Amino acid sequence: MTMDTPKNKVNWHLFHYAAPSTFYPLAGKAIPWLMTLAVVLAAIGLWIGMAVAPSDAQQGDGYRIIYLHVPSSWMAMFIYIVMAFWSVIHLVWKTRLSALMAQALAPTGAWMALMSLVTGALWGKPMWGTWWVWDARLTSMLLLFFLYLGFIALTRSIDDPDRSDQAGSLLAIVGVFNVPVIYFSVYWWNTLHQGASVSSKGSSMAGVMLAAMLLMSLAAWMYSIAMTLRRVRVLILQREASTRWVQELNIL
Amino acid sequence: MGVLSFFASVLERDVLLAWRQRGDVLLGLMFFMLVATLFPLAVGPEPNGLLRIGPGVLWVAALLANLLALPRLFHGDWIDGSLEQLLLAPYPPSMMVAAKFAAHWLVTSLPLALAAPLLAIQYGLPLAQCLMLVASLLVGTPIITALGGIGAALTLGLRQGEVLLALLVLPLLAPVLIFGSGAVGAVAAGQSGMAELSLLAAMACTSVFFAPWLAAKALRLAIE
Amino acid sequence: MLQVQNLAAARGGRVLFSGLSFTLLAGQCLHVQGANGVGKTSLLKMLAGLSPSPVGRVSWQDKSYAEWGDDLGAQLHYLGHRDALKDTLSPLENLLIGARLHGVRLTEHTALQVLQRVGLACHADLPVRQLSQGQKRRATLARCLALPRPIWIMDEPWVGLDLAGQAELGAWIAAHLNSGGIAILTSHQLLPEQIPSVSILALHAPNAATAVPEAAWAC
Amino acid sequence: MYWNSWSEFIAMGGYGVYVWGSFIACSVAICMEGVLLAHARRQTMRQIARASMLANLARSQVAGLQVADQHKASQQEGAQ
Repeated sequence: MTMDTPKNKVNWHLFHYAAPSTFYPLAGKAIPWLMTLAVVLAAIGLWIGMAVAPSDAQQGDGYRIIYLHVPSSWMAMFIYIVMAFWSVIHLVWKTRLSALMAQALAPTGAWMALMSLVTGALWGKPMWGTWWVWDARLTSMLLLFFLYLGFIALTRSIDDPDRSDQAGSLLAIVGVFNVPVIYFSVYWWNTLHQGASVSSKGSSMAGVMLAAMLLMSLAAWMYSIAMTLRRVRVLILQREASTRWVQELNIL
Repeated sequence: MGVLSFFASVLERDVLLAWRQRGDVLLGLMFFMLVATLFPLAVGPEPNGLLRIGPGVLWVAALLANLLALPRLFHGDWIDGSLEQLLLAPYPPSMMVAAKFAAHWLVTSLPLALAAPLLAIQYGLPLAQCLMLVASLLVGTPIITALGGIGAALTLGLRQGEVLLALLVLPLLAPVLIFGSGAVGAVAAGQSGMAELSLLAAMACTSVFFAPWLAAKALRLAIE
Repeated sequence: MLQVQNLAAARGGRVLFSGLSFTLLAGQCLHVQGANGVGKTSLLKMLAGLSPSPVGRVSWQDKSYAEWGDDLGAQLHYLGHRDALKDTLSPLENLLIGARLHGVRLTEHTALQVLQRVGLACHADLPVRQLSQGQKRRATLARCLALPRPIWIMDEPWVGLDLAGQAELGAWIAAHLNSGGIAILTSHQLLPEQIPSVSILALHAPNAATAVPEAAWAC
Repeated sequence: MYWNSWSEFIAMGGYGVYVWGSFIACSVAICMEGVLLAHARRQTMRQIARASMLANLARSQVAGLQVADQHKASQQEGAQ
């Protein structure tokens, strides 16, 4: 009976792609650029939106919260889709780094959803008189916020890294198919009970406002990428704490 | 022995196990009734108030009662190791999971749906709304079992798995609640309510079709 | 003939064992030894097809586990630390249902015969929760005897058995091996002598002090 | 420049409280995210430092044993 005792050398030939040790410094270099780009875009966007753009015909100057509310809402929804994208890659190719990307995206998405909710409430107060408005967009953003919290809670409560990656990916995929259903049902529910609420986007946006909003959205995008890369680096360090390249990294 | 008879034997096994612990079914029903009777105490007994909130309250109570029973879906088998034997059976694991979902639906959700009219009388719902309530519960609860089953498989064996299961699954079940209570509300408003019911049925078909496969994948993680 | 090539396992990012290769021919028994937490159970679960083995290849009768897919379940018995018995059911019901799940329709007569062989005939209708630990272990072993399967994978099967039970289990395993089956066992004591052609596989923990060389993983 | 004075800019057509309130809220959220992430990074670094320190300790302890064995062996030879 042929048998050789297991050796300690790990040659996992299946996984010999770009390892985290190469991704880690790459991400490190990209973060400062992304952060400065985000700040610059935000500065220009805010300058145009706040100082140059005229006030809105119906809502006066209260509408300027749109420059914060809409970018954060877009980012909250977009990040969830990117999370599902990385989750699919993780489940199909078993690449651990893609699962870490999904887990790094979730907190930023949750913060974006929270910002969208807060700015939405602050915007609703002058327009509709109450802090919380059961408007279709705000309600579905609230549910999306819970989806993010559920994802974070699930991945953080499982100790075994492999299981938490795969469980998180499964949940993200189930979630992403349900997000449109949630949006549709909340919109349907909203029109049923309150009649078509006047949607502020109906008023055609002046070119200047649109430019400011797009700049702010780009800034939010750069910011989210930078934060995600910073967080994925921390996750890589946690996962690879026992490997030599991390310990040498730390000693440097 | 074909896959369908494997489905039947797993279904029969689970129903037999549930029958041996008949008390659990009553517990679920009592929880449902208790939640439904708490609301009038809070909101006040005047009939037209209760009539208006009736469908919504009964649907929320049924949803919570179902949610309460979901962790037991796999926990019993996981604790004594028979879940591994089930996964080792020479048949697709999604068929086993589908059978467990069906058994769980029969044992928990069906009694709730049938007991709902009793509580509907408490809220003074007319007959038409009672029937639509039962219909929407019968069509809606498979979605709760399917999506909740995925959540139960994902959170199997975790600390505070039940609370986590609720956090994961409730946002996904918002549409079920909206269309379920919407159907009864539509009947109250004189419309036929079939629009909401058919949307609910569509969601039920898709989730019941995809959930067993996803839950089987999630179970395999919990077994390692 | 069960063949394992270059199998590796990691638990929580820590490598348990790697580069493990061996071949088991009909009638051979493998005794897996090693301290706690060295990966014995993970190895057994991989051999049972319960947990995936991304690195390395395990094949039975020259067909890899991936090709076997779900039918692998019909080729083996897996006995874990916990007896897979439902407390509210009797040993007889557990045996009948366990067999039906594997696609075998046992008659009550044959089931009672197996229970008699295992020494649980008089407790056949008692709910399992009222049995002792040793009797529960016998009820689980009854399923292995009732359904003939070529591979037996048992995780510390002697735990909880009295002396008579241990001798009987040794005899059953010996009979299984003599009839051309394969057994993979873990146990902290030496196997009883009557088990033929035992080979030892000693798993030892990777040296904790050395940092794990960079585990390459896909980007 | 749409505004002709700073005070008008601050008042923001009467909606100043809400507009600047949402700015403050967003900046607080962004700072919180940054602070939490930096804290997590520092904690991970400290964890890794401890892990490598403990690993070295284990290695030296093993090495220490070998040295002690050799020492004992050489003593016995000397004693014979």
